[in-house]
Parts: sequence; C-alpha cells; structure tokens
Amino acid sequence: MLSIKIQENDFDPGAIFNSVAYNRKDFGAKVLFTGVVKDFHNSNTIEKLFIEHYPTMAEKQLRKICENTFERWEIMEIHIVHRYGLLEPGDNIVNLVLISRGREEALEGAKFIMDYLKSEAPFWKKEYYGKGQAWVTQKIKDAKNIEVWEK
Amino acid sequence: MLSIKIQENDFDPGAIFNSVAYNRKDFGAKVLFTGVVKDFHNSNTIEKLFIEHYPTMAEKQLRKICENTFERWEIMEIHIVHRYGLLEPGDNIVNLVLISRGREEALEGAKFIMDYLKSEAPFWKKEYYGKGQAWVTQKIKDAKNIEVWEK
Amino acid sequence: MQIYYFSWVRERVGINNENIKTGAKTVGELIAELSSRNENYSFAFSDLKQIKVAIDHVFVDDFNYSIEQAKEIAFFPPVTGG
Amino acid sequence: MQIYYFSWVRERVGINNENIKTGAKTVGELIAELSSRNENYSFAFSDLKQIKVAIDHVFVDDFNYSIEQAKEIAFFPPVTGG
Repeated sequence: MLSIKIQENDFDPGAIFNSVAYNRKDFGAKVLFTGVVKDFHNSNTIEKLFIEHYPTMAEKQLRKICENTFERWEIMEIHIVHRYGLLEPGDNIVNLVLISRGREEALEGAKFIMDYLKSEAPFWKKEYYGKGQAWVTQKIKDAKNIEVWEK
Repeated sequence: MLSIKIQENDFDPGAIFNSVAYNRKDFGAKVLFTGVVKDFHNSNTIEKLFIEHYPTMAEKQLRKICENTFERWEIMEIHIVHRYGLLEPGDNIVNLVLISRGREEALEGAKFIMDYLKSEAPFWKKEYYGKGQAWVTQKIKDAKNIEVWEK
Repeated sequence: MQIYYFSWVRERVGINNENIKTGAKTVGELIAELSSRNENYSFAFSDLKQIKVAIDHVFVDDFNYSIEQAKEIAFFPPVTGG
Repeated sequence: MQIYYFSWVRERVGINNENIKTGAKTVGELIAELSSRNENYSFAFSDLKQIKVAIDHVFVDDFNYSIEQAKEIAFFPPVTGG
C-alpha cells in the first residue's frame, strides 16, 4: 500500500503513525521519519521557511521513489506527507511511515526514500531570517548519498 | 536527554513520539522505530509471545548502547521503551525515538541502537504456537550487524 | 509548449510559467533562446550547472535532449525538500 | 554468590536463581561444578557455544575469566529481544 499526500495543512505524525496498519498483525517493524523546521541553519536564525513545489512532478517523483523502494526491499506499506507553503521553526515538513516484517528493511527503506526525496523530489526551501532571505542550496552530501545507492 | 523504560504495560507509540521534544525547535529530524509482535515466524502461527528479561542488566546495557550512540552521532535525545511479559500478535514490543539536527544521524542511530539491542540487551522471546512452543534463536545476521559497526 | 520556472529561477525570470512557441529543437537551444530575451532570463540561466530540467515531469540530464515532443518543460535549481 | 538463569537455561536448570558457595575460581570452573550436580544442570550447560555469561551485569566472553570478585553471575542463551 502506498499513500502520498502533498498538502499545505499541518499533519499529526503520531496520529498518522498509529493509524497505519492499525489492523494488521503480519508486520514486525514500523518506522516513522518526521522532518521539522529548525530554528537556525548555517548560523542564521530562521523566522520562516517557505516551501515551493512543482505539484504534478512532485507526486510523480515520490511515487517513483516509493516504487523503487518496494522493488528493493520487502516493505509492505509506505505513507508519505510533504507540506508546502510558509512554515515556522518547529513545524512539520515531511512525514514518512513504513512497515515491514524485519527492522532492517523499514530502516533502510526510510533512509533510501529520504535520500532520494532530498535529491529528486521537486521541492525548494527559502529561509527568512531577521534580515534577509535565501534559497537553501543542495548539500553536496545529499547528492553523494544517491551515488551510494546507485552502485 | 536519555529515557529508558522497561515495563510490562503497553505504550502508545504515536503519543510518545509527539511528546518527545514537544517544545524544542532546534532539531530537524525525528525518528521512531516500533517493534511489533508478528502473527507468524518461520511458518509457525504465533498465538502468544513471552518476553523474559534480566532487569538490572537490561537497563544497564540499554544505557551503555545509548551512550555509545551519543558519542558516535550528534543525536540530541533518545527515548526507549521495551516491554516484557506475555504479548499477542499486533502488540508493541519496543519503541525507540531519536531526534537530531540532520536526518542521517537519527536514522543511522536508530539502526545502531536496534542492532545492539538485538545482540547485547538481555531479553529473550519464547513463541507459543497452536501446538508447542519454542525459544527464538538469535539470527546469524543479527550477530553480523554488530561486526559491521565494530569495524 | 508550457514552460514552468521554480525557486530562484522563477524569481529571476519574474514569472511562474508561460506558453511559448519556439523553433528550438533541444533543451540547450531553448535555454539559448530564452536567455537572449532580456536580462532577467539571461541572469536566470547564467549558471547552467545550477539549472535542472524536467520534460513532462521527468528529469533530463542532457541539454542536447530533444524537446520536439515536449508539452511541459520546467527549469529549476537542485531540489532542497524533505 | 548469586547465580541467575534465564530463558531455556533457566528452564533446564529448573530454578530462576540461587545463592551458592563455590571454590571455583573461573567461569569455566563454576560451569563444571554446576554441571556435575545433576542431569538438569548438565543438560543446561551441554552446549557451551550457546551459553552467554554476565558477571555483575557485564558480558564476559572468556570462560577463563575470574569470578573471585563476582557478586552476581548470570547464564543465558544469546539474546533475542527488540
């Protein structure tokens, strides 16, 4: 099962986690990753974070990443929520829940999805500081993470 | 911050997750791993799962594993709950929440803690089937996972 | 052909999207054509190492890629979501 | 000296724990002494590759390890929690 939501509204990570696979008893591991707006970045205090996205492509890319995850590991369900719009420190950005029989698939799958999301899903962040603003630049490390998976 | 609970009672993974670092805004990644009783194992249908533990040592070992995690990665908080007693398929066994600035620390840290918990925390599982019962044997893979971290 | 711009490419170009007719046959030719329009476009496309291209929602790494079948082309910097 | 048994070691020995006095100086000597008591103990310790030892809550890999300072020794199979 695959669920992908791209939305402006907030979400409740704990409630989503508890609702996933509520009636299933055939899985042994359940993993949740939540990305949250930090209050500073590169020594700048962040007051707001704007997330822009390319709607049609964002959904297609997330779907592709998840399909690759299902092919690579025995993962039973993936549930993703990604927000866009104007957020503040402490706000939720992204939520990922996976279930699998063993712990390794779910933990590896979570890393795989987040690595690919960071380098192939069309979302962009702009940070607003007390004075000024700047688009976040992609980390070299994030591009490198993909190379490791491609090997 | 480190919190370790070993208890017979059930816990609410989503509620614990939401309560961790509720007022902090200095982290970017929050990870939850929940281990759940599966309804079958090695083609046997499981009716009950009994978890035995060595109380004083279990807490010490979990603490040691977490301290090693804090030394190895910039992880800000770790919260563990591990149950013992008689459980049923679908029941929660273990709960692990970590927060960190970046996603990689929290995801790697979760894998590290679960790998060490699986091979160094004194808990033992006994499965009850329709007919018969058996102590779970340690997977060779679980011992191997530790070797990789020790390198 | 619908062209979309995102993030600072959008800000530099000054619009979100536009419908154009072009004789350009490749991604590179289209970028050259757009860049020649005015300073906003030439600024947006001044560092091509920072420009990602998607044709009909699929990443295209090669600026020689044909756009003759394309319905929607998007230009944007490396992504930073998650 | 307090001895604890867990999992199938406990089941085979037949008790959870016991307080003993022993002249054994190492883990190995203690195991030999316990095994000589009766069939339950010898069955519990019949496959030493499956026996883990903790002295005062710390894993001990070497059966030659001294137990002369030990207050609490535990015997159990490889752990399977999580």
